[in-house]
Amino acid sequence: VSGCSGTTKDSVKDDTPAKSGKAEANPDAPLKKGLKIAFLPKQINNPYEKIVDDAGIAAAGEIGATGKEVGPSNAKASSQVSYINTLIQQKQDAILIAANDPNAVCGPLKQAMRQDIKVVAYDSDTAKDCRQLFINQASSEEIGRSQVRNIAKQLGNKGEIAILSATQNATNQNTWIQFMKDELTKPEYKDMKLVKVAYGDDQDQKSFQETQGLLKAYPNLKGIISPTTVGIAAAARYIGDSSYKGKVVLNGLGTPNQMRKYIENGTLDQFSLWDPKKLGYLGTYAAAALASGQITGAEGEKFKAGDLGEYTVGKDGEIILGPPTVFDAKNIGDFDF
Amino acid sequence: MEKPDKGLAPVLALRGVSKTFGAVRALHDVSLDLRPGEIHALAGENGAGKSTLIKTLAGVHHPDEGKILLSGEPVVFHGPADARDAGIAVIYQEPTLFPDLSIAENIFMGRQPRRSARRIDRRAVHRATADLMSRLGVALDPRRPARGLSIADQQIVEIAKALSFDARVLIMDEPTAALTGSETARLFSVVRTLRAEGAAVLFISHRLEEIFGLCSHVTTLRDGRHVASEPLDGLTEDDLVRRMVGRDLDDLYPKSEAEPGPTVLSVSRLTREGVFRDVSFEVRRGEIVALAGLVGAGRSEVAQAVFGVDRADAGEVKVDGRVLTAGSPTAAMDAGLALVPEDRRLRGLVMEMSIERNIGLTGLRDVRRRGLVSRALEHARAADWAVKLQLKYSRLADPVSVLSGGNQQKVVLAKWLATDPAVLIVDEPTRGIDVGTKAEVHRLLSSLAADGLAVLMVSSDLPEVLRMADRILVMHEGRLTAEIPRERATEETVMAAATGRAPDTDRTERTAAKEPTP
Amino acid sequence: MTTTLDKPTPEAPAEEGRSARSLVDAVFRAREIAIGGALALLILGTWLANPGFLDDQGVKDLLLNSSILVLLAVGQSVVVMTRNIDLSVGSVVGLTAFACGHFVSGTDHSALTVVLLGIGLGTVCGLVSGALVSFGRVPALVVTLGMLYIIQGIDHAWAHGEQINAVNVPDGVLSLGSGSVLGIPYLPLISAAVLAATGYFLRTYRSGRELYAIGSSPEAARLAGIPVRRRILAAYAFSGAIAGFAGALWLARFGTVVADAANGWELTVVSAVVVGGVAITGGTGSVWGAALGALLLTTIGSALVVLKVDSFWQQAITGVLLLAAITTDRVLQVRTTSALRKRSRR
Amino acid sequence: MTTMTTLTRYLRWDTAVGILLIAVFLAGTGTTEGFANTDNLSAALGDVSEIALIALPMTLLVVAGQVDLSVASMLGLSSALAGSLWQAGFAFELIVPVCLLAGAVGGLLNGWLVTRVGLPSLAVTIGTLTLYRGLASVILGDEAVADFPETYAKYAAYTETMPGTFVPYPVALFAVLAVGTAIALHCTGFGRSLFAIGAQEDAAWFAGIRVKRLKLVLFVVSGLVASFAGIIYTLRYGSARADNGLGLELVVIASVLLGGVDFDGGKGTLGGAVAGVLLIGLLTNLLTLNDISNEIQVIVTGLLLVASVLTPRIIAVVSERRHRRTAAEESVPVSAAP
Ligand SMILES: Nc1ncnc2c1ncn2[C@@H]1O[C@H](COP(=O)(O)OP(=O)(O)OP(=O)(O)O)[C@@H](O)[C@H]1O
Ligand SMILES: Nc1ncnc2c1ncn2[C@@H]1O[C@H](COP(=O)(O)OP(=O)(O)OP(=O)(O)O)[C@@H](O)[C@H]1O
Ligand SMILES: [Mg+2]
Ligand SMILES: [Mg+2]
Repeated sequence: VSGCSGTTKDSVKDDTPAKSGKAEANPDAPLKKGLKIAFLPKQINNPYEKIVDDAGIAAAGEIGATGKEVGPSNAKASSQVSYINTLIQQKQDAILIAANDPNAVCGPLKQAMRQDIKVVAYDSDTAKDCRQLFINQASSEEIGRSQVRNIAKQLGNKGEIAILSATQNATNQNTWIQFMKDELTKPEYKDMKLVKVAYGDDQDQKSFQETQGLLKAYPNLKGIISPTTVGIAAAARYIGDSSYKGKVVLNGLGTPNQMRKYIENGTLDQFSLWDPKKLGYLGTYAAAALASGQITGAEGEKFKAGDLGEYTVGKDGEIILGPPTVFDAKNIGDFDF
Repeated sequence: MEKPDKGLAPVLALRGVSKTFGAVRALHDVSLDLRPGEIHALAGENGAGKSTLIKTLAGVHHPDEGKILLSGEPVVFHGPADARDAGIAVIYQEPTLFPDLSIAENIFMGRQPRRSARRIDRRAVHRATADLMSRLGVALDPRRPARGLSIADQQIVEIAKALSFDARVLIMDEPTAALTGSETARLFSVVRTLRAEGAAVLFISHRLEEIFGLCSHVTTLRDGRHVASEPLDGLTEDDLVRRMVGRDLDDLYPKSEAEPGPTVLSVSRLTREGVFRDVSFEVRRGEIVALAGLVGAGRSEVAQAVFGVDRADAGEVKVDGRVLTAGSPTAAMDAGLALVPEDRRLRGLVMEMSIERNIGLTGLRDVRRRGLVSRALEHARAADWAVKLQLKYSRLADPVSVLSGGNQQKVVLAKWLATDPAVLIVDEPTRGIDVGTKAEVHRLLSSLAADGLAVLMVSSDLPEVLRMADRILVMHEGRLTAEIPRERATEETVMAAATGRAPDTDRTERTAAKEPTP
Repeated sequence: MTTTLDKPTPEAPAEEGRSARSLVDAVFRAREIAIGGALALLILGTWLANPGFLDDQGVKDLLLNSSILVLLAVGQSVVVMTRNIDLSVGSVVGLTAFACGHFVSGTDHSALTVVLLGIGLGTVCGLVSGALVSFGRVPALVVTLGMLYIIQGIDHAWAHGEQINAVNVPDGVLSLGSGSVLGIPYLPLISAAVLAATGYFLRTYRSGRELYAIGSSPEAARLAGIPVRRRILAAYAFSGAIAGFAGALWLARFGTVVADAANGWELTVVSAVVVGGVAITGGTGSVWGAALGALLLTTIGSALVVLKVDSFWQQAITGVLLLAAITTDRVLQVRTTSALRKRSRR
Repeated sequence: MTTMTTLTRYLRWDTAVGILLIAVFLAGTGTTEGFANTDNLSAALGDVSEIALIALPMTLLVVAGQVDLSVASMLGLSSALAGSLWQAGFAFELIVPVCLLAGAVGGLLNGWLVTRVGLPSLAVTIGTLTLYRGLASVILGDEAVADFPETYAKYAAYTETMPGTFVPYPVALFAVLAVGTAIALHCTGFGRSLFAIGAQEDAAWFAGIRVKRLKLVLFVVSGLVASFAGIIYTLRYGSARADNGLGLELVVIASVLLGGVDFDGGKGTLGGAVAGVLLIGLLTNLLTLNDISNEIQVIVTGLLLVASVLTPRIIAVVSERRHRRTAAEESVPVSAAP
């Protein structure tokens, strides 16, 4: 299981994926011209989301479609709903959404699909029957387990660790954390202990203070995993300026530009991330392929995503961008985003 | 009475001043001269425009037409600060204190003595305040916050504030309305000293005897127009009243004899810690009972506890033999009690609400039609009482805040009389009310009593108490010290009881005779 | 002469006066003492449970965490004293933090320039709110709620996903946020200095006292010739300037800034002020109390983390403590005033 | 009386908001495709349905000089409660009364602190705002519960309409409640009492109005309605979470104030408040349809709020000036009682 599991009462029933007006996929159909594609990020002020969406909008330009980004200025579960409604009224061809809540956006997304608007989730999934595709930045399982593997290697499979996450309800975060916990049950990690999951709400200052709190409350803490770009940057800043520098290992997901300074000054040795630009790029191509009838979202269908080459739709309409890159002092100079 | 020096030029003067509020002309072409060393009275009915005139002099209002002359030169006051800087000190009709600040700060706000680096000299502030207080002969702690001061004490602070200016012109809008004898006497002696020092004083009062006792000149206003400016010498009270009212007045205290009926209100052993203790009395139908005493004796507090707006710590109140739920004005109203409170602006009226709604507020259940409030009924109820009390207003839908003080008081009376009460408690019913209206109110009270209403009247106005009451209860420091029947009531007996000098006979006699078993 | 009830002039009751005075002082001080006591208790308890709470780093963190809130509470309490409110502070911090970051990004401007820029921008925001409230004579809550939205909108529209990275912020600016003298970081020192200056000013200068007077009774203040509108305008300008200052410090401390710095802080700041005993209806309270309130709020947060209280419980407990603080304060106040009334009865 | 005074009497801000609402509607219909169809309008109304519901008791509170900032937290608490009970397998028919009870108890706590302890409502409800939101996250933690029964969810959704009409259920319910509240506020003794309390509490108390009891009732009703809105919110979004409705309190208050209700109490109309809510809802929808970003929408809301208090002031000042000029010519003496 991947995607949004574990967050709803009984993991979403797989009965009727509401893929309305179901036509046969025609892999050879050309990409339609003049498609209207809209990106609906978790919140418009999030720098990471902005990189993704801008890349997606640029990709739309390449294939003769028009792309735009609309969205709320806060990452609340419900605030995306009114945007979906207006996108329906505007008769967009495809909606790409990074869901703040897997279920809250379901009703209107289903309505969109009924009106033959294609729905593609990216970054953070919706319930499975509310979208046709989910572009996953990397396999959730892979992200979760690799986070533990990486930090365990740094710690020699020993010691207390904590997780600094984003909001308590972020789908992707919770999925990853689920896999991290699962990974930790393996016998080789028997000397490692997850003592706490803290939430920095993807706010810089809150994350900063949560880091402080963790270090204070757990004097034996050896490592922190922060699988969110805001969290890891804040944690690095606190640790870098405090007496914990060099004593506590930090790892997680961050952007090279944000973390460059801390790699250079030795606050942390490595972190990982996929290329957010590629995520947006792939999203646009996937949406266009759907809207042009090349694919329908069924498992096993294939489509070409421009420079990125060919992708295959996996189980539950999931498409995986690729494995995350691990950044460290040696390679960070090669990246600029 | 001393004559003012005729040769002296007016220090402050108004020339042809007009002022309108909305559709109301409060002042129309009014002129006035204030000369140094002169105490000038301003007379007029409620709403005649006296306070408006004062506020114009004080820079609170800007005249629509006409001008203000200071030592003969035209000036424009942009605000109260300008007038203050020109040496004009004002005591407004309603006390304007800062409840959270100490008395000393209240007096010297914005003018505190300073020491190095423009810092306030706290010590000097307190010393100066203490001086002022002893000059006025009162013992108020300068550091005490103004919150919780009785109206009289507030007025005293106001007076101290005005005195502290050492002003060329002192303007006082009904400063004595809330004061009793000794404070008034003190105030007058201070004012006379100021006059002797060459200050000009403008004085407003509805008590004619005060005007005649203190002032040398009088200017009369009627409906915003200037009626006369003249020396008081040779003028009789009747002359003045005629100028104010435009006609002759009958008896000021029209007390009709009424045969007291059965007891309606009986209060036994009512106590509120720290305020009053062990107060017991009865009021019968058709009777006017006055509750007299010095300022701060606790009379208002007793009235409020009887009505239930304050909760008494012990004791009970019975109306028609039934015990009232403590602390519930609603229950008191249901039982036929009504209370006209002392502080009309804070407690008597909702100032922003219209006249008709204020009057309707006590009868929300009576102005209903099919469960909903009927505007027609509400209007009729208000109009009815407005006529009965000769209220001066332009529309019943106007907020009460635009009415003059006296007319506001009438609205409070109307609001309670409209509930058709069995017992009416009035706290200072004629405070700030002009002579004409005062007579009206008295006539009203006595005719209501004649119709079988029981009236409990708290009053600091001794003539009123003596002439209107069938029986006088006197309080001293939170206790009932005497009960004096009408026949035996004189200034001396009441005064003696109020100051605690009473031979205790009255009290013991009364207690033995009437006090219900606890 | 009118008939008078002659009452013997009370001879100056010096004894009574003095006791009433000390009581008055007690009323005013009680609130600060109560909050200070609660704070001390909280710190002591947490320290006993986890000695690490008060080690070097711990004390430093406590001071750093609270200094910006303390600063904002000082600014806010000056406005609240005048019976007004400034809900826009949070968004002013957000705007100035971003603007300052944007301005210094990739340059080598000094810390002083940034601070001045922040204060300048904040003052402008405060002046707009203040002008609307004082000269427009419109309700403060509505206007500043409107300003909250307007400033936030401008901020977000301007930033639109742009992030200021610590890497691009000059070291001079960052060292303002992380540097220290004698082991005490600059930030709490700055807050303490602003607090002390404001507190002293409010107590010993005419214009300071006039702010209290305005809050106590605006109508009386007008009649007393106090330039009410100018004072209110100044209070808002001060609050805005402080918020702008806080924005600059925010940048200095966190380095990384997106548009939503201090987003939603307006109610936190108001709660700090209220917990600190500044009456929402104006006229009373002190900046010292407000600062203690802010300190208490942040310490509660830090203490709960250190005490390993489940993060889900933290907010609920903060809520309970908040209610407990204002309730105790109120009960205390009622008790003392009634004692005051009984004693000073003349 | 001059025409000017009559004019200012009728051109009050709440009427102006009503007119503005109609203007926005007409402008939207004329210029924007996809605005004036039932789907879109239902969705636009749906977006403000909880705000509108909560705005009703909030108007009463503000008129009475009080405020309840804890409503959004209560909404979240009710949602979290509904979620955890549903997860635990309770029947939905049982969950609803439990949530409502929680709302009433929460309101009672607010009211108790305000009326018995004598704390200002702003301070109290900032405290309970934190407390109730905290309790919500204690109850539901980081979970999000979904899959509520379709039988009930459809009543909250804006896609289902009442049989034979195009009116969605929540709109109908809101209309009924709004009319009821309007009558209570403007045509009953209860409403009159609220105005009196808001304008001058002491005077109301001295007039025999049960000030404390009325305030207590208002807070309870406010809590009740907020928890009811929590249920609707949960069903409408199909997701029960502890952070549902975060920050909604300021939007509710902004809407009410936009409708011309005076925050100092004693003034305002329910029609104005409802118009304020609808105006924000429609305007947001219209701006979003025209791809105007959220940031600009926020600025527009702020400007409207400022205008809502500034415009009446300006009108008053101008008419006062005008009046003074005319009064100089025609003299109106003080009239005596008719
Ligand atoms: N601010 C105002 N707005 C509207 N009308 C006002 C205002 N102030 C006074 N008035 C009106 O002006 C007239 C004069 O009022 P003013 O207060 O000057 O009377 P007054 O002589 O002081 O009466 P009183 O003896 O009762 O105090 C009254 O009709 C009053 O209603
Ligand atoms: N609102 C209040 N808060 C606190 N103390 C008060 C308040 N009102 C009156 N007091 C005090 O209670 C005592 C009794 O006052 P009360 O008003 O009952 O006296 P009174 O005999 O009616 O005199 P007055 O002529 O002032 O009405 C006084 O000491 C007064 O200072
Ligand atoms: Mg007057
Ligand atoms: Mg009295």
